[in-house]
Amino acid sequence: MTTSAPARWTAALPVRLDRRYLPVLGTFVVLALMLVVGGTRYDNFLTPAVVSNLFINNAHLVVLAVGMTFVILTGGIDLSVGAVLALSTVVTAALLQAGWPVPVVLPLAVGVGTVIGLAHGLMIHYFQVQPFVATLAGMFFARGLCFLIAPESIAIGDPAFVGLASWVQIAGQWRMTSSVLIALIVLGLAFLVLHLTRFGRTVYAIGGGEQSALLMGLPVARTKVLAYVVSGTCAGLGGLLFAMYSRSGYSLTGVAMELDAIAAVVIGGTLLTGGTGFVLGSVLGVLVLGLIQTIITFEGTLSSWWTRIVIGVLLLVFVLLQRALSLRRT
Amino acid sequence: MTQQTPPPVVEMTGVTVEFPPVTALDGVDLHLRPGEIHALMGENGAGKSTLIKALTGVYSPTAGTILVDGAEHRFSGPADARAHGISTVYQEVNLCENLTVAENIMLGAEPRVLGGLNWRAMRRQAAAHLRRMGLDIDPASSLGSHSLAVQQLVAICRATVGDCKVLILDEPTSSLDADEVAHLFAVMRSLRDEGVAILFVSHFLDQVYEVSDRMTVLRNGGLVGEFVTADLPAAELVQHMIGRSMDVLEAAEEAAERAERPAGATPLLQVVGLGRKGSVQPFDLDLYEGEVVGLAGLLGSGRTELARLLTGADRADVGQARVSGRPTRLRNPRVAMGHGIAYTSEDRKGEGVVDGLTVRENIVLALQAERGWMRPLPRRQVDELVAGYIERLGIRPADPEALLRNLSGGNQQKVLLARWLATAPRLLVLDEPTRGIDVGAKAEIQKLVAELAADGMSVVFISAELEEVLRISHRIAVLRDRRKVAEIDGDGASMDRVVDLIAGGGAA
Amino acid sequence: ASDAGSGTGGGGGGGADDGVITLGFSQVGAESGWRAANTKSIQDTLTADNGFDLKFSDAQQKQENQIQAIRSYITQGVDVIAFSPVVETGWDAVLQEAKDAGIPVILTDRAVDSEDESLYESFIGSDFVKEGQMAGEWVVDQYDGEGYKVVELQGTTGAAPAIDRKEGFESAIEGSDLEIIDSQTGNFTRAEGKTVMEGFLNKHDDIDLVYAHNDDMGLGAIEAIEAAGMTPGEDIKIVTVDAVKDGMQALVDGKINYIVECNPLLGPDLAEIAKKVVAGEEVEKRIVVEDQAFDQEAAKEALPTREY
Amino acid sequence: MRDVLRHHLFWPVAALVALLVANTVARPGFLAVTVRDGHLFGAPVDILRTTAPLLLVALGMTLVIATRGIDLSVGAVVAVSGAVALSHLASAPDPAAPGTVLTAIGLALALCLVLGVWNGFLVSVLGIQPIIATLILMTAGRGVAMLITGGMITTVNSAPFKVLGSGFWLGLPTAAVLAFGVFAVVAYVVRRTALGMLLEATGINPAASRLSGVRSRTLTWTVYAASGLFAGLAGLLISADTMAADANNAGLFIELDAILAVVIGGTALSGGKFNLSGTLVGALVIATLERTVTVLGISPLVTPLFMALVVIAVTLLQSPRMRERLTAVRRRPTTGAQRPAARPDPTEVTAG
Ligand SMILES: Nc1ncnc2c1ncn2[C@@H]1O[C@H](COP(=O)(O)OP(=O)(O)OP(=O)(O)O)[C@@H](O)[C@H]1O
Ligand SMILES: Nc1ncnc2c1ncn2[C@@H]1O[C@H](COP(=O)(O)OP(=O)(O)OP(=O)(O)O)[C@@H](O)[C@H]1O
Ligand SMILES: [Mg+2]
Ligand SMILES: [Mg+2]
Repeated sequence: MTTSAPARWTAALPVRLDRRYLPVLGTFVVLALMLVVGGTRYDNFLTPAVVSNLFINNAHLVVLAVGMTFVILTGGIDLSVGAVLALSTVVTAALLQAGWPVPVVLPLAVGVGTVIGLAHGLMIHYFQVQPFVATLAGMFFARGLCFLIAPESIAIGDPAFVGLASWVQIAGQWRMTSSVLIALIVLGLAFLVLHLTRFGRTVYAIGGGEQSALLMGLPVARTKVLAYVVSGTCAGLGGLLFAMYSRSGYSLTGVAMELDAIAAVVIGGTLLTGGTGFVLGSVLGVLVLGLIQTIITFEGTLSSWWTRIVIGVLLLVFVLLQRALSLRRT
Repeated sequence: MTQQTPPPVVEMTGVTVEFPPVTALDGVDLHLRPGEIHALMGENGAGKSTLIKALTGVYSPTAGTILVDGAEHRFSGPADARAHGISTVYQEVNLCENLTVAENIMLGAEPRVLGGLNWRAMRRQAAAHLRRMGLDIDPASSLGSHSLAVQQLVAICRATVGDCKVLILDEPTSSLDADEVAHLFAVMRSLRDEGVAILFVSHFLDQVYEVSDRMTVLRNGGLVGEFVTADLPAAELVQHMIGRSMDVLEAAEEAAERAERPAGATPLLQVVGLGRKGSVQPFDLDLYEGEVVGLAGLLGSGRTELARLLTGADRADVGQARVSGRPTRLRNPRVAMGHGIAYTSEDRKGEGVVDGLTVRENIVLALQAERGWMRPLPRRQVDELVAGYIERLGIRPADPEALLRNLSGGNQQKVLLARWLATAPRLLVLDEPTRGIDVGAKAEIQKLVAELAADGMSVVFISAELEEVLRISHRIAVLRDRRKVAEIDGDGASMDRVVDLIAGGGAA
Repeated sequence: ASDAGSGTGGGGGGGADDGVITLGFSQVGAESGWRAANTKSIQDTLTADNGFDLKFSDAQQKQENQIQAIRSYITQGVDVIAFSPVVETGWDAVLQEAKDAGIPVILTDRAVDSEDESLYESFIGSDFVKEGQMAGEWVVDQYDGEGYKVVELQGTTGAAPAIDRKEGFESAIEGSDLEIIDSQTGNFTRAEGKTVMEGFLNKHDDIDLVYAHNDDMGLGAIEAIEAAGMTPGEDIKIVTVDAVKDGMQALVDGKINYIVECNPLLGPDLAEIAKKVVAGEEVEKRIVVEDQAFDQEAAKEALPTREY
Repeated sequence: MRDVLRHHLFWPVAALVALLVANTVARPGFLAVTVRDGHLFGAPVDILRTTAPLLLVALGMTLVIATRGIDLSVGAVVAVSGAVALSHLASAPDPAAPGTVLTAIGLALALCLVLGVWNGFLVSVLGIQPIIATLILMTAGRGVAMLITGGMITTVNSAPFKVLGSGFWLGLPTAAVLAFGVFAVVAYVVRRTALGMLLEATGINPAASRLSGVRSRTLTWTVYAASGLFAGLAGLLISADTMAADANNAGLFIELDAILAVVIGGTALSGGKFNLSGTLVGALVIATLERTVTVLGISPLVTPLFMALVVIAVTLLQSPRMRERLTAVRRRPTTGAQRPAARPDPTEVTAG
């Protein structure tokens, strides 16, 4: 495709820095730059607390982005993750409120996402509904279920759950919640799955060309469906993490969060056309978005509209820098 | 036959495949025996690829039975077929450019460690497979960084991984040069001797005669018959394939001999020291009106790259170009087109066909792009133009509204040729224009090139088939290791001389 | 960044020594004109002249942004944190952090649903249920006995003001012969208010009264009613909540019949409470802003001095 | 019959008819159109008017999607357009003066065109992925709109401007006349010139198109500019409808509706073949669906669920697999020749 033409030439270049890593590297460099600029501009910016908070505040988004990476790598998209996350928080809160025990509620909440993801996968693969539409319908569906279960926000008071959620480890200034731990585990698992299993490589193959993957005799159907199951499950898990984070379930949570997840994945260097990208890049993308938000808060004088404009501008600067860095070697 | 023939491993009877309203295959039989190389022959669009896809479950036939080892099978797809020991290399390269060479070869039969992929073993095994095919490339490099020919070889490597009892190769040699073909044949023969049944499609008659034991001939979706190769003279085979006598072909081949070169005026395109880092070393080349210049060289010698620089497909870092004596910079294909320079890429699938558009739209695309969107070609003119090329090049089905993706490979190639001819270029750069084209059509195309040159067009002709290049070129530029090493006159060139130059005899 | 080490601990007292109160405010967003007025009131009051150093952040209607902002204020070591919660629930953890860090918290506009009241110092804002009730009571008072058919334009499904205003109104008209024949969300916006009202008018011939959860939807409904060739305020009566300037103008023009106020000007109250809290004085746990209600007469008087 | 069933517009049109039937059952007089003061009134007319802005946005979106792109910023552009126009009117001494109104419209459209050009620049020149390139403006654009209005809802009285939103022209709503007119002109231009084919070629195989001399970059740039312009026009219609510029909510989620309309109309998001008549039907389906929710009295709590079910039903029925089943029933034995699994390419949707 489009990438093949320039790729022809670089293969012969003496410097052997694999082009595929450039976007991720770009993201990383710019992220570091942002930290440095933030650190010199604001007091208390480069503290362990801020960095810890960056992870704590974005654990759920990390999980969403990881799931989204699978789907985008196959060349698809999942618009439902924000709504599924909300559904998962609502299910968690409602069931806990009804007195169900935590060990039952947790798998149920995640399972809700799995089931919706499965439905997406089946619709997309077997009925050839376009991913955008199938998951958009899924988004409405999940949101609708939220309202049916509970339009109002429900607080979670279950001591077991709260205990799980508030587990904070302090090593000096470094703090961590179990959410961050879970998110990192998910990330690690995703990395292993994508790079060390046939399923993972098939995900990439499908993104490189579904027809080709099919003719290569790879299990396209199963893999594609599974990618949506992974994304759905991650959304369910993300909901759980968000419920731990906010200790409540609310049907309007996560509106447009799918955009954050998609943006994170794309900023992390993954191509929306599928087949190229790394899950670690997606996490860097999440951190970039989180950092932009942190900078906005530290700036402290922005009115609502300037907030949006500045977010847009930072995003732009970021994308341009990353683009420049990853184009350097062509 | 006196010898005891083993029972067929694949037996297809009465297989019919329809794409309403087209009947692509109509009651075709195929018997494939272990330990044989079986050629599947037919013109472009005869139904060869469709038969293969019907066998491997890509298409499901509307009628007929498929027996594998005596048991009836309907595969659900290539994966299923492969699981039953049938591996296939389909006509277009169907691999994933974004993955590494090693993955493309090994995925599906990958070595594992602790339940995960064992990358090192995978690379090692892939390298072994590559070596057997005579390829020395880094298995960890990404497939997209290699030329089409290499990709084709990688695809063949993939098919031979694991134990297969049936190997199907749909036009594997169309983009390979003699060396690679020899390697491939060696591999094929050794597999045959191990008892593998090989189904082989090619439009090169000499290759078919060289390697195959038996053949099945198709015409227009129907079965003509099954023959023992040694018993069927080439002339008869061609007659079976095209349904006409060989004479027609010979007449065409006569006509394709290069015409007298007109006396040299100023060159139409003159390049001096044109080059690009990582692509081709700076070279000089003059192209005159009415002249066919052939490019000869081994796989990866840089013919394609040179052509791309001439046509603005890639931008040169150094050097000058003059069109009719006036300096110009061939910045992009559009600029080149403005000077009357046209380029057909060798990568039909990636850079040629716009598969979601119709035959008509594909043919007028370049002409229309040149005119700009605001001046649409009048419908009448388009219809005439398209009908003309369909007729002239024998494009089948002869339906201007057919989606290009539904055409057979050879017919797609003809459409692309028509696209460029329609722009009436002054310089036409043809990169492997006869790739995947049947004997009849190939002769037609060669004839066409000769005629165009006689009418004053300048043509650059690239082909993996050296004879073809020799026959129609007035002049031949020889490339080696991405460097133009010689330029010889077409009249004085003998096959041996060119081969010598290509091989380079050690000294650069 | 040297004193960051003690950031979570003693930041609270430090800043106030110089007489300037550093206040971190996390706003819901800028989703409506009402909110903009609310923001403006806060920004205009908590100025340097008044002894404040305001750190303001807009959460864009996302709870996660708000939690993050509050955490950030804690690490920055502000003197007081104030915020309008996006949602009622889910604040215990972060408020506990603020409490541990010794930073007092003041809530504005919307309350939080927390069992531990010690997590915040005070709540300043309106009572949405009461607003709905006031609207309902007026309607009952005026039209009971005439069998009025009411359609309701709800706010965003699931949002606290929408739920409470609906509940308040319903409880107030209970027992009267008023009947809510249809209720649909207009998402608090004018455009959707208009579209939904058009739908209602397509569907019902006998609508007598529109109850809209905010002025904007009511103003949208006016457009729809006029477009259908009827006179808003007469053929179909309109009751809304908020009392922003455009709404008041419509009320004066007779297109709206009654508006219950929801006062966005919380700045002065917030400033006062913040000063008291920093000075260590006791403050009331719940300060409900007195919301007025306007009929057409009252509106005529109030309109000229209306700030927002 | 078979041909009707196989027609690419069959299912979208069927969905539209089904919705209208449902409405008519719930409300027998639903389809009635009356003439009052020489203007047409009634639910169908309302639907045409509410379709107008969506249709414009979807029109631009279709063109962008044809080139393999997507434009998420249209909602923000809608907001900017309204904000610019109404702020200009509000600051003018006489908002009803024709000159002022024309300047306001001109200013708004010009700015939106610039925004579209900006998107096009990011995508076609800098090569940023469309979704991210337009996400930037999606975020910042609303900020700009709020900056212009100061975060308040700007309202103004200007009869000539209001005509855009709720006026009538030859008995029909001005907004509808405008939108459908623009749509018709663009559709005509695209299909009568070579523009459509060149866009499709660009979307299907950019590399091949470039080598064929197609000005892919310029074309891509142009469609984003057009998308911005059409969104700007939509913004004018929306703000004129209520005579208020609501920077936050004007055009909120309209990008999703537009994309949905495009897809329901049978254009694949993977680019290439596009289908403007389908987009038209798609936009009508969505506008009617919104009206249906009100007319059927569906509770706000289940509205999203209802929408989801309708969308799922339409897309499933429209899916190649389902179509094949349905036509197979009619054609009996000869079918099934082509296993769809062999051609997973979603552009197939338009091929039938
Ligand atoms: N998916 C399809 N839809 C419709 N028609 C098709 C499809 N695939 C193939 N055909 C038609 O079936 C016929 C046989 O095509 P096939 O690809 O088998 O030819 P072939 O013998 O392989 O030719 P070539 O030598 O050019 O590769 C052609 O006329 C082609 O147009
Ligand atoms: N046998 C080979 N071994 C390793 N690399 C190769 C080989 N053949 C080709 N390549 C790679 O393919 C790239 C492109 O070759 P190119 O297509 O320009 O050659 P060509 O002369 O046009 O040959 P052809 O068109 O026959 O493939 C080269 O950069 C080279 O890296
Ligand atoms: Mg073939
Ligand atoms: Mg080549």
